[in-house]
Amino acid sequence: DTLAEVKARGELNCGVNTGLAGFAAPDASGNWTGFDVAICKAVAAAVLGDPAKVKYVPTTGQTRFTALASGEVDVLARNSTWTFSRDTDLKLDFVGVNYFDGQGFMVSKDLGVTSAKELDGATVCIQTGTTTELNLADFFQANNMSYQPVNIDSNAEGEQQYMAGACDAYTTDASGLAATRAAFADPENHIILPEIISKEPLGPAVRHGDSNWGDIVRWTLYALIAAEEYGITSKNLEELAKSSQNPEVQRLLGTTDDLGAMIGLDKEWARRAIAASGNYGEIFAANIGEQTPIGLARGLNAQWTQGGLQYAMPFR
Amino acid sequence: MSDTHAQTVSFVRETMIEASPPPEKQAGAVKWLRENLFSGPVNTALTLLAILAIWFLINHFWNWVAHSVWNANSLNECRQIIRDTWGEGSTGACWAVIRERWNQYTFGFYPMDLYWRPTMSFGLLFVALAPVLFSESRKIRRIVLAVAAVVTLASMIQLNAPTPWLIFAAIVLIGGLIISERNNSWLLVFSLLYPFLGVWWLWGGSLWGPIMVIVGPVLGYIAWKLLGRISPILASVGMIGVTLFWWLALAGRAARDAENILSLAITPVNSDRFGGFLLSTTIGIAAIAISLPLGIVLALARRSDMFLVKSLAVMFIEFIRGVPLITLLFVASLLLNYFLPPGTNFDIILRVIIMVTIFAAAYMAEVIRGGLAALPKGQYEAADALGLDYWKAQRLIILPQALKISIPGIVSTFIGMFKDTTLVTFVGLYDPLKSMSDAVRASTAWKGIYWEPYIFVGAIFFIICFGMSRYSMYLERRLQRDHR
Amino acid sequence: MAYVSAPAEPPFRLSMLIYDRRYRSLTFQVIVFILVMAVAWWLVDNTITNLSAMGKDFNFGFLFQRAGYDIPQTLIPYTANDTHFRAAVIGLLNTLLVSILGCIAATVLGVAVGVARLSNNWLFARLMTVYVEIFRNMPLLLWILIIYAIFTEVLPPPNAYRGDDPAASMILFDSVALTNRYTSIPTLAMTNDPGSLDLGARVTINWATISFIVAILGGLYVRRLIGNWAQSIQNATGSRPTTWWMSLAVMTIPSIILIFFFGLHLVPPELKGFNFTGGINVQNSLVALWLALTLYTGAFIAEIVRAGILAVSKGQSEAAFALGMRPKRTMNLVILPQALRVIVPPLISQYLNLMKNSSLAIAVGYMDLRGTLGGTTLNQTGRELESMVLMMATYLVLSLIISAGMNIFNSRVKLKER
Amino acid sequence: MQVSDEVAIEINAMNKWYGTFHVLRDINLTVHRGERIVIAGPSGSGKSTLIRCINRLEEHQSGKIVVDGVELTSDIKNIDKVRSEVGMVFQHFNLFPHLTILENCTLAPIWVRKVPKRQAEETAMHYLTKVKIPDQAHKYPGQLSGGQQQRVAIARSLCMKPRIMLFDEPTSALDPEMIKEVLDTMIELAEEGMTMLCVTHEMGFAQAVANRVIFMDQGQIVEQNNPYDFFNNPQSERTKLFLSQILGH
Amino acid sequence: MQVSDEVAIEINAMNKWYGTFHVLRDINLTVHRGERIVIAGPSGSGKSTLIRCINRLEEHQSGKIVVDGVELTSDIKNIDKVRSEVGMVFQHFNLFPHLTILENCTLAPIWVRKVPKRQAEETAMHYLTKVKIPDQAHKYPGQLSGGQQQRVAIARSLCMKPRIMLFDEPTSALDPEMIKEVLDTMIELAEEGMTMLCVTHEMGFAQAVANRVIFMDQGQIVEQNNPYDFFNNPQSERTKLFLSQILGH
Ligand SMILES: Nc1ncnc2c1ncn2[C@@H]1O[C@H](COP(=O)(O)OP(=O)(O)OP(=O)(O)O)[C@@H](O)[C@H]1O
Ligand SMILES: Nc1ncnc2c1ncn2[C@@H]1O[C@H](COP(=O)(O)OP(=O)(O)OP(=O)(O)O)[C@@H](O)[C@H]1O
Ligand SMILES: [Mg+2]
Ligand SMILES: [Mg+2]
Repeated sequence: DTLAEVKARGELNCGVNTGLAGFAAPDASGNWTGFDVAICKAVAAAVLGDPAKVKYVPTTGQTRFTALASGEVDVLARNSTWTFSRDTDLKLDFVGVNYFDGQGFMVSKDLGVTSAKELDGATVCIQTGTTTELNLADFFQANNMSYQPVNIDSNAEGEQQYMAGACDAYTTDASGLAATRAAFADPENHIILPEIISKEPLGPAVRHGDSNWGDIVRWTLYALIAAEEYGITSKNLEELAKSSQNPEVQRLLGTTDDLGAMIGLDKEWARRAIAASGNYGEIFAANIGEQTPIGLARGLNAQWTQGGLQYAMPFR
Repeated sequence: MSDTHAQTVSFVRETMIEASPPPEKQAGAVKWLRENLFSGPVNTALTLLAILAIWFLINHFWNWVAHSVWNANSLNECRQIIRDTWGEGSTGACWAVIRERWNQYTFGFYPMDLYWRPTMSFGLLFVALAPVLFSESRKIRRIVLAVAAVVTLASMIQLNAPTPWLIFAAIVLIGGLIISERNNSWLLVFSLLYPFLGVWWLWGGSLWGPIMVIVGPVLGYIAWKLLGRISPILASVGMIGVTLFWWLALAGRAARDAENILSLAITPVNSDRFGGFLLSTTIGIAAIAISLPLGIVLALARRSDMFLVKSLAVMFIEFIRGVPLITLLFVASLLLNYFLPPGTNFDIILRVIIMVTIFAAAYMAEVIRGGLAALPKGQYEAADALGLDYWKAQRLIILPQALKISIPGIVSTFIGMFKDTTLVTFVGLYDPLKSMSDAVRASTAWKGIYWEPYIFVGAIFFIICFGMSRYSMYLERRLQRDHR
Repeated sequence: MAYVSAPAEPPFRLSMLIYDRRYRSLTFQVIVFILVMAVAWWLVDNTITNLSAMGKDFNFGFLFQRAGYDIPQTLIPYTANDTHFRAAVIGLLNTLLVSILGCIAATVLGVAVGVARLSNNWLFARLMTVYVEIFRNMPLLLWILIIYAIFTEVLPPPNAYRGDDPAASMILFDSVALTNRYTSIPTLAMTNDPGSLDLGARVTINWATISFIVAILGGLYVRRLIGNWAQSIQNATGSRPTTWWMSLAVMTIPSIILIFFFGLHLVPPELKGFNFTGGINVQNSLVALWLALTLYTGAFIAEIVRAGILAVSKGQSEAAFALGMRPKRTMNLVILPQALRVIVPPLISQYLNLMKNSSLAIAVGYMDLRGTLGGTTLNQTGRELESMVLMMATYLVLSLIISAGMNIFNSRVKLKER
Repeated sequence: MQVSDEVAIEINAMNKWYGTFHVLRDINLTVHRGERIVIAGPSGSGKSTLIRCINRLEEHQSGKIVVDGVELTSDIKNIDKVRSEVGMVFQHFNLFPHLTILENCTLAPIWVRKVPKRQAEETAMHYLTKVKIPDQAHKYPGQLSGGQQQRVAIARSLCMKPRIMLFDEPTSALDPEMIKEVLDTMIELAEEGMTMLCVTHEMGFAQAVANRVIFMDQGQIVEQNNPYDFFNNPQSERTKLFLSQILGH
Repeated sequence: MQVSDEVAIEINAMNKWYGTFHVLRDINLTVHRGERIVIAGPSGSGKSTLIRCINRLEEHQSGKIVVDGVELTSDIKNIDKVRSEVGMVFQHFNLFPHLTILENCTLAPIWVRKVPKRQAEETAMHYLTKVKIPDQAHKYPGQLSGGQQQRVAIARSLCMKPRIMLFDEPTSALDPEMIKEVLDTMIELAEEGMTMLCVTHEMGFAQAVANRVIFMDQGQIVEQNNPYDFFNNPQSERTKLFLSQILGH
């Protein structure tokens, strides 16, 4: 029973990326920040009452699922794609999608390439152990093209190889590409090709078989998304908790019904989760949004009310 | 036969000739050059080749090293400074990254205000090691302890250590120095306590935890003494049983209760904050300390004439030596939880230490086995003939000698293991070499810097490993001289 | 004379389990056995519980599913449509490739340096000492990273070869291109291709290759015959005929004939599209790993060689000198045969280390056994228990084979003692 | 130099094999308290093996060995008892090189006999004085000459206050100049009435102190006699041959 | 046992230093063909060094050494010539452990003298028979006893048909029983008229075969005399002291 364990431990073990700017990266003093990190904080706040009670476990593409399966981490908040086999065969449960992504290619401008279809014979840098590796093989096979993979272990290494010209193209999720490109000294010299060759719904995952824990993480995520939909922000949170007349908001913030009891938490769990780093929109804007060096547009990740795909299930 | 004597000229020297100095051509620089560098065509060619190689290295790296920049906030700034100072197109080393990030390389993500704790632990380590490592020479011990004391205290002051701890460290360091002058083996008490204190200082939390761990064997010993009157077998079983029972069932609760009664806690620091050389040395020292006794046990088991014990030892040693350390680390990070009861989950650093220890122990066992085999049979026989039993003979006669013979092997195993601590990067820990450099490079300011971090980390590894190997050579020579 | 009458063999008492030498070891072993079995059972039981709690089983069926990922460099044909099993075999072959190349190069380097350290040229010997100490005292991982970084950072990308006024040019008569991705070397082509022998599982081997192997093995055999012949002449007359030119001839002439027969020629690589094509592109990951393993292990081998030569007592060479033998003869006939006995066992354990260290391929993304079976396959299928067991077993078998070789050697060359 | 009637060692129909090699054949030997026995014989005849069986450094396979009333079986207690009664001096001294002379001498008393350290050191100094090297007590064995080392080895055995002493070629690893000092020590010991079994080729010693000389060949006791008759009137052919060789040059 | 007038070795005002240590001082020595010389002296007096200078295992720094008419300089050809005329037997035998006894004996003849193998083996067997171990020819040195090994070492030297033999304490690493067999072999050799220089402490041997005994001390030849006078009527104080020590017990 993960919930009891976490409570007993007084700390949430959260699996994150070893370092991907904007999503999860330690700063010089070892404090983790990022879009994925915010999920960890929200869950910790909901469960333990303190967003700081998280132990971040850096995982590589290769170690992440085992870390989860073996119980080393309680939740994997690391850009991992929700796929059929992972959900079924790997004995994971993806609880939702915090970022709708797709795999893309980044190339240097002077290569003169404008479409992924022109990459026949190119050398492509790719992180091992990811779905991108499989997508890449499928894409080139489907288009009857050949390529030479350069296997790398981490994003840092991928950047090094790509910048040195050891590969013509770097492929990973478009968000990751944007983050990487943003960190370059000369972002204008690199373009992300228009083809998105796969669907990459990224989301937190938990171990299969503990559905109560899964529920907690799932609804924490939805709480963040719903909060944006209802206009709850970290600033007006307390105020709305007192004054809001919207029954949905009241339920969410635990002023009326006790939804928390149904998942083994207290009334104010969602309020704390939102307070941790703000609602979904705030988190997005603060870590990867257009105002940040990463500079991602909301796109698919806008609220469903704004024409995007982010859609929180009703709190009822 | 007697006729031959006629030819013998009887000779007796009346005066002794004084020793005279060797003739002139025996010495001199020119002779040295001729003999050592240009004694033949092949030799001359080799000399020229060597000079060429040295010139090539200097030619390629001198500029780079000479154009070093120590003060900058980013790689670009560094390059700008180099360009400004030495002209367009010149290259140079940017050591500023080390200057800016040295603390990360040293302490990882350890909380900055607590840097003094690892520093103190490291300094006091020398006091703990004094009776074990430097027992051979009073002079060396004096120097090592004095240097450790000065450096540790100075760094602690620099790192704003709280005064009570500063006083504590000063007492231990200076006390250690004084005690070691009088009777070195008294310091063994501190050596035995150090592992527990060290863990406490590094990870923080309550001192009651380590104390309760120590209580286990103490209770076991009491049980052994009590039951020993009835039957030795019962005593051994009792000892192990009591110790394990205490550890597994009672120690945790006892520690918690004790903490509630009297709090002995200092700020806890999580394993994920360990990194850089702090991580390397923690893993290295812990593994060294545990692998030696484990290796001894394995070596003795492998030399045992009991078939089953021997085969188990052989299987274990050969298995561990037959697989790469990396796979063992992966087992630690991926599989260990499969083998343990559901729900157990312990620290990744601890798991890594266990694996590295097991790995080193297997190698250590082979080294010590070599030492045991090198002992003449007479030593065993003399011990037997004096009526010493197996364990006493091992402890008093065999092992002290075998370990001394094995010192070079033991030290090179240590060196190998210390170098191998860099492999923890592959299970997501922040080793100084790869992960830490990657982390530094992940920041926009230092993206694209390779050589300087590698050279820096490499140089530190070199100093430590080279130092260790020299120390072992010194010991070896010294042991040959002593007792002989 | 007092005579102590012989008491009957004492009856068995329980205390004899402890106090009688014969039974005590038995008692101890039984206890150890029970303990070990208990621990083993505990581990297995935990594993079963854990697996069933996760709804997993222990099953190697995944090996025969589609792998779905590509591998940059393979010795036998492989595509993403092949099975995980084939991917694992590819990984194993890659491990063996870099290990064998590494062993050969490290031996050559190590022996050269080891002998050079004993040279009476002061400067050269010191230089070699510096090399040995530097490489032995820094982590292998560092060398792999540095050498790989040199390759990616210092060598030009293929793009640099493009254009009318390229920034980089090919070396060795425009036949080899050094890039920061790979070293492109010419392929061998034939005008009279004799076709290939199909070994099954899409592994083929060209008849021409077979002919060359046969020619070389035949050459070696004939060379041995020549050696025996020279020996017999020496035995009969005392002086040995000069045979090096005969050996040279039998070693080279058949191959030269075959080259002409098959119309063998080199096809240099060409820059087409993004990359060099037409040649063989040896990935930098392989070369860097190989170089690092070579330099690192070479330093250790140098020490072994030096120690081995020093281990032969001075008395041996003095005895040979006193018999009128020249230093070179002494080296060949007296010192080396004895030194080899000392050198070979630690040398082989260095080979073992090198083989195991090749798993650091992970640092440069070279797809060895750990990269395929223990890396991507493990990750894509989530079968960590099975993959790890299989991978460790493979490494173990390789190690055991090498140690078995060492034991055979040891027992063959062991000095006969009384 | 009294020989009492009390039996110190009784060996009865004892046989020993190394693997299939029959090294000791049907040995019968009774040693009385205070007796001094010299064992001689060609190399490989089993002298060392016999002596090593007496304190169970080697196991015998049939027959009986009773030392000081204790029979040697695989019972560990008996073995311990016998070993602490029987001192042994080896050809190659086998001093412990990592311990000082004094520590060599006090080790067994302290750990086996549980004698207090102070007292063990006093005893050790007493015996070291007896073998005439009290001033070397704080040196290491490696710093002494062979003869001195062997005397330390004797002292070390004596410190356990044994009732029987076994010597296995105590002088054969020594330079000629040093043999005498060791033999002198042994003679002195003999004069004090210690029961001694000594394998040696020093025939002068045998003549001077032995009550009995035992000649072994091919694992058997071929001849036993008092020294005078043994040297001047050997009975068996083998003994004659051996004596001619050993006294030859 | 004739001593001819022909000079085999002529050493003239020879000096040698190890670094700054003056190990041989002003050595003058003439050895005639067929002469048998024993060199004695305390340890460290330079006996070995002297003998090793004669076949240039050590280089001398001043003075002259002429062996068989060939002067020893740094000329390699001369050194080779001298070495193939001069056989040497070492204290520690220095047999080649990786070769059989026969191969030990034929190695140098085959590779240095270019003798056909068959013939080399015949010679080897001849000398092995002479030293009385023809049946061990196919064993390895490690399988022989010390005495046998030393005899092989003598045979090995003889196989090169040297005209002069040097012995450096050939018996001092041997057990007493084996000394005789080696000395016997050397005596036999002496009786055949071989020119011999022998460093040894076996005074019996010196008395039996030497024409001359040379006593060295501190790098100098202190006394030379015929054996009878040397032992019975030593002239210098040092010789007397030395003899009293060595013949003491
Ligand atoms: N551990 C052993 N295993 C097998 N054979 C052995 C062992 N020890 C001794 N032997 C053999 O037993 C025989 C008797 O050996 P032992 O040492 O008793 O002879 P010894 O009379 O003492 O000879 P020496 O005078 O050479 O010491 C010898 O042939 C020896 O080779
Ligand atoms: N290679 C060397 N370098 C320096 N000094 C040496 C060397 N070899 C011998 N000596 C010294 O030269 C002196 C004479 O040595 P040498 O071996 O000739 O003596 P020795 O008379 O043969 O003595 P022993 O009887 O012990 O063999 C000794 O003091 C020795 O320490
Ligand atoms: Mg013996
Ligand atoms: Mg000498």
